[in-house]
Amino acid sequence: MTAFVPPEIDWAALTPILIVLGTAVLMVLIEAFVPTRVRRAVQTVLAVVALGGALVAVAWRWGVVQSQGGSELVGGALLEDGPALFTQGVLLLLSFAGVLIIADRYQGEDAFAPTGAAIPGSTYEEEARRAGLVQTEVFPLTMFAVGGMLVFPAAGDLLTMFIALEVLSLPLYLLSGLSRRRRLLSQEASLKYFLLGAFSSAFFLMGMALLYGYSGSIRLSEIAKAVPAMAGMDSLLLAGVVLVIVGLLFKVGAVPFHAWVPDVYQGAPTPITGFMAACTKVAAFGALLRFVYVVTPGLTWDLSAFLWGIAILTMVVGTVLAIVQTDMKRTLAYSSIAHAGFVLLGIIALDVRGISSVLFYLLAYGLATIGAFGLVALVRERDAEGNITGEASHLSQWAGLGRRSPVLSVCFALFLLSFAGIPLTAGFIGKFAVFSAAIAGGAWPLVVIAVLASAAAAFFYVRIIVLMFFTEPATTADGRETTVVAGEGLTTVAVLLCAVGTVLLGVLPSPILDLAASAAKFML
Amino acid sequence: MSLVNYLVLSGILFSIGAVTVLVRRNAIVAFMGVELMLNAANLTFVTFARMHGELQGQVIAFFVMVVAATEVVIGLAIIVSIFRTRGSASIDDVNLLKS
Amino acid sequence: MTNPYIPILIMGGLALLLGVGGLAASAVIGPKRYNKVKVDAYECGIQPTPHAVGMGRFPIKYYLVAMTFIIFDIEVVFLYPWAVAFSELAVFGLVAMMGFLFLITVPFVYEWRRGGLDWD
Amino acid sequence: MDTLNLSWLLIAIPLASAGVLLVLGRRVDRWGHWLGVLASAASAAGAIAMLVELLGRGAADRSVGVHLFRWIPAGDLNVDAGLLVDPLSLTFVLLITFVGTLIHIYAVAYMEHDTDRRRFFAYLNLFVAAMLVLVLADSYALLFLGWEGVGLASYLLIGFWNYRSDYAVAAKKAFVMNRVGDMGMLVAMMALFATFGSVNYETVFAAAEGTNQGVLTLVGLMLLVGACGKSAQFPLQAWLGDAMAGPTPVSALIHAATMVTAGVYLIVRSGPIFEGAPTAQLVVVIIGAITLLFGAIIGCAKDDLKKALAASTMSQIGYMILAAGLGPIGYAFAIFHLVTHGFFKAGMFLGAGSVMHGMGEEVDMRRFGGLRRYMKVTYATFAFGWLAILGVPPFSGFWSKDKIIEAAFVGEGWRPLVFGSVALLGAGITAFYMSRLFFMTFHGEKRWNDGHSSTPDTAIARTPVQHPHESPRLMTVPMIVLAVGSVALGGLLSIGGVFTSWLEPVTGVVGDHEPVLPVWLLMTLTLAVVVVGLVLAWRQYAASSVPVIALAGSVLTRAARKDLYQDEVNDGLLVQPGQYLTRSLVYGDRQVIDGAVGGLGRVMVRLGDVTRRLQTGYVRSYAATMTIGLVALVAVVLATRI
Repeated sequence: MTAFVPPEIDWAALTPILIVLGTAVLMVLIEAFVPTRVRRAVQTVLAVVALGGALVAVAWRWGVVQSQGGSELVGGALLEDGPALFTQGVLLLLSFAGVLIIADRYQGEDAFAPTGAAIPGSTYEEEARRAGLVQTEVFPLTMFAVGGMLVFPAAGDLLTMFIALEVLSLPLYLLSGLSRRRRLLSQEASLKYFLLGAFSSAFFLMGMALLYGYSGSIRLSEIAKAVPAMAGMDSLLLAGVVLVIVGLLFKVGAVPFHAWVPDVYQGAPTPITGFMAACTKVAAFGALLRFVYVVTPGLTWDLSAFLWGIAILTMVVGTVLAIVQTDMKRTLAYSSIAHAGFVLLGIIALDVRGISSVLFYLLAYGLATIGAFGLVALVRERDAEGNITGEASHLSQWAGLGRRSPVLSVCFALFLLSFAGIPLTAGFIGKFAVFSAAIAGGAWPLVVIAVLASAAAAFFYVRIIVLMFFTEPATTADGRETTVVAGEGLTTVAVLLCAVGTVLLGVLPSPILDLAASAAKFML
Repeated sequence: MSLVNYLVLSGILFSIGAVTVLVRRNAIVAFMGVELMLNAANLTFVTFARMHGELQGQVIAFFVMVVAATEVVIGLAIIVSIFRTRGSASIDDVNLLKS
Repeated sequence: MTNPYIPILIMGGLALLLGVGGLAASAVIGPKRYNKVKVDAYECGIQPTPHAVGMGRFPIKYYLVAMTFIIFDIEVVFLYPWAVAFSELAVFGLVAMMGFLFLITVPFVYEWRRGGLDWD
Repeated sequence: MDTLNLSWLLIAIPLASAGVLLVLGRRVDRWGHWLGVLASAASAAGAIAMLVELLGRGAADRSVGVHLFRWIPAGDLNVDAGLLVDPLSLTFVLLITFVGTLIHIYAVAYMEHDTDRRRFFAYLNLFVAAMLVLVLADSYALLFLGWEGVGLASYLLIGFWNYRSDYAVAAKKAFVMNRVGDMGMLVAMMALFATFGSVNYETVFAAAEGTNQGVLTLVGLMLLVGACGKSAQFPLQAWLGDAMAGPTPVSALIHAATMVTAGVYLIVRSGPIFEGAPTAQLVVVIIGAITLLFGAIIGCAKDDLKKALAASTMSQIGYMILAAGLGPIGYAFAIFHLVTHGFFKAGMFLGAGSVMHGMGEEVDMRRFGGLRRYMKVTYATFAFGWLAILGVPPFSGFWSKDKIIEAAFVGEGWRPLVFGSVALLGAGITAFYMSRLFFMTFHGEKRWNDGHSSTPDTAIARTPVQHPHESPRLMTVPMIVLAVGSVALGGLLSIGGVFTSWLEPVTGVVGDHEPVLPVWLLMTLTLAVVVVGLVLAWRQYAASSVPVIALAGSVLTRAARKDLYQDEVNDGLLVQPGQYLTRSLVYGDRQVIDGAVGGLGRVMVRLGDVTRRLQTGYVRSYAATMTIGLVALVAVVLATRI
């Protein structure tokens, strides 16, 4: 036995993660000790400050890494390099907007059930609602999820990656089940997400075990070193790699591991859906990017058919199914699957440009996603008595919205155009960058399919725009109609942030593209 | 005894777990299937640790156990709340969400 | 020296015989007169809580206690190897374990403040 | 050089003005419209300065790229935002800014009573800026930006009075049809990018020669789809007539003089691509020929003054597309006709606006008649435009249209005979319907209620009393200027082939081609069919009385009145079968998608419906999908090892 040597811990480099996770722990204590009345205000302020602070810390570390190069932290469990910091920055920015939307309330009601444990429709629940109980646990849960997401793309070994995966997933399973309205759907989403998530993390773990068996290490760089050896155990290696990738593909919602996406996105509280759709995807793609670029370059030939098939399936199935949806959240869910397919193009490219294009695409996609779901949360039903009830998520309820709430509709149209990849929006630049990276990587047949898919996808985005601006509002028999609520202004701030970002990245993408390009180097 | 036998065993356990998820209707049983899969992975880790003559695999097994336990906590919370709502823990009853 | 596993095998055989034998004997010779109390769930001598379905209320307390137990059970997974290698790990190990224990305590405090530990 | 480097100002000025007008809102209602006029005029002045600069150079130096900034850097594949100033783009810039400024001035008076006049000018300025981006772009990417921009401005302006639902429907139709065109543009761009690694004109055209003909044909056809959408060419023509719902200055600027001609610009600009793809070129000519007849036939039956003019626009653009499809021999004439058409058609639209202004927004020509005595200036300017579009020498149209007809007769085999005859026939029909329009409006007896109930015709007496009057100076002056252009521009630019040689750096030098029939004969034939059309119209609509209520008419008349059933065909071929298919499987959400062109979408819907059955809602089936997927993947990957 060798003597134990304590690992060097570079606390400075850990600041962003420590700020977020520390705040999360602090928030649990606040839940325990701070009186109910002020809890929500305290938690909101704390969340916003912590995420902002972490963002500043990431910017600071970015400067350090640019001048001194990346480094291993905590004995190699975490890595600090360009892609990790860029992804973390994107994550913090997006979760900043996400938290604002999560915190927003309308007429004193936020999007979450006052008592998650109460039976839906029971008198107990009704009493809790009248008493004005608030589920402020949402904030620490979100912060824990963000903490997991920050670690995920920076993980230097598979164990850290696995733990981060669980730390980000477990709070999300719970958050999905906390919707204030349509409790049954929400609980169902939670159960589905949980069971399938646990199922896929078992795959991930098994893959990790096989890779450990193959290389004798769970460190990504060690595994990469062992790849060329192939000492008669190549099936161990290949099966392990496939299993790990499948576990990650589940999180990004790639076909055929996508089935949970529409159900969970529809059932979860809309602010959480936005947060989850944007941030989980960013984090998981960050990790996937690292795994594929660090471990598998020696396996390109073996994996290309596999990844190509997944990418094609994902783009086609996502696009085709999005077209037939009649629910806004489901439509956006399928569109997010299709986008996962587009991002996969950049990953398949296996090229420096692939990394930077994926990073940029994730930012563009995340901004539009958070913004779009934030707006979906504001469009509500109003019954005959004038009470505001749940979200008006059926597509037909969005008809004619352009005339009644032009600003909201224009913002929503902007996000849709960004999804569709129309020039002058961030989405266009993102698609452009990813496609050209894929072409440079020799994957031009994929690009042809991607172009066709995005052409077909534009159909349903445009359909929604047509619906909002050029269709007469439908009237229902029972006097229900669609209305837009204002909230407390937090959503407005978040959506404006996203909208400005989307336009800015579309018009002047160069600074961010340069930034992403300078990030595009993985530490081995 | 060859270490390969342990690997075969863990493979069998893993498959049993996966099949349990696929065929059992009760959410708790399905979840037990997942736990079985995690433990199969644990067995693999420990076997490989033995094979490579080091301890890392065993340490990983500890971590996995902790993760499995937290999964149990969260999973049971979700399953219990659904059970209380519907009076059933069958995962075939939860299909309101579909296309 | 014969195979050391043979005594264990014999031991196991005996255990099996006793267990199966007892069950078989009671099934064969025992009287079978059931009443409501006999077929009721056994809950450590206290009044069994009504069944969830139909009654509307579910004894969530058992669930909470079980969860708390699992958390502390898991704590030991790390405490035990740490204790074994305590001297070797020295200060680093101590600080790390204290941090871990602190983090475990935080949700415990939360549960306590929120009334998760009150039985009634 | 300095002048050209500032060419971005041409775009920036109207854009800034639009921004100011939109941001400052009601506060600038008092003078906002003048700011709009000023911005447009400033661009026009800049364009003239650039013209002077270019004329001072040798023909070879007249194509100048102006690099602005690096738009999309992606490794070594870059897209730069740059402008290309050459004779072709400058011609467009001059047309857009000059005609645009005149129409701005006209609109000051025309929109005087509209409370949203400021917003209207903001949109007009936005349009001018976007159109300038379109023509000045040096790459397809930037062109596409302008392409979308003019589309946006166009919807905003068509739907300007969007409180009326049929106007909103018109905007929607234009929107959907243009999306089909945009898809064509996007596919073309992606194909170009995939082939050449660039969408810059210079790079693409340099590499186009010697590229696989299949690729070029695909690109050409897709560009044509884009051009059809924007320029209302067959089969995407249906939106133009409805777009007349917008304010008349919009119809004059966007739907007559500039935006709808973007398709012609695109094809001429992409000349090197089309020259490498004869099949695509042939399709272009066929589309042009079909549209020119299509529009002309519709024009004969429309009683709505603006819709008749719209049909005529469609038909005239058909001429330009046809010429552009003929290759280098046609390019210059296509552009030439585009310029002269821009003048006389804009002039006539303004005239139509003036008539509507004086007649209480009436558009039915059967309720006009004898207006020449009441609106003398409008009558005179409209008459010049009419003579120009007929192609009567020496008016502008004669110089440009006659050349296109000649060019259509050049070639071998069946083509010159077919296309030439179509062009010739089109000229005759044009003469008929334009004369019909002219006589019905300005000649014959008056068919409107002048307030003296002596008129025995009760149908007329029931209509509102009209007091036709000449329009204010602000409206007539632009009309007069455009009329002067209609008279003289064609002739001036033809002296010694000034215009064709000006365009030569872009279109290439073309040797003499002899038409299959002698030129003198063609000219005589053209004049003859024009005279026949004119005389027919005179007999029917000026010399005899025109019924106030339209007669049932022949089969052809009825078909033409219904736009040759274009909506019904679209509906029957594309929308209905798709809806039937879907409705028989799922419930049809016609509420959601009743766009006129839902065909592609419907196919996708059908496909999606099959696949979505997999989304059962059962956790176990999801898990099964995952497991099967996983097993298949592991099998595939391991199989590659064997």
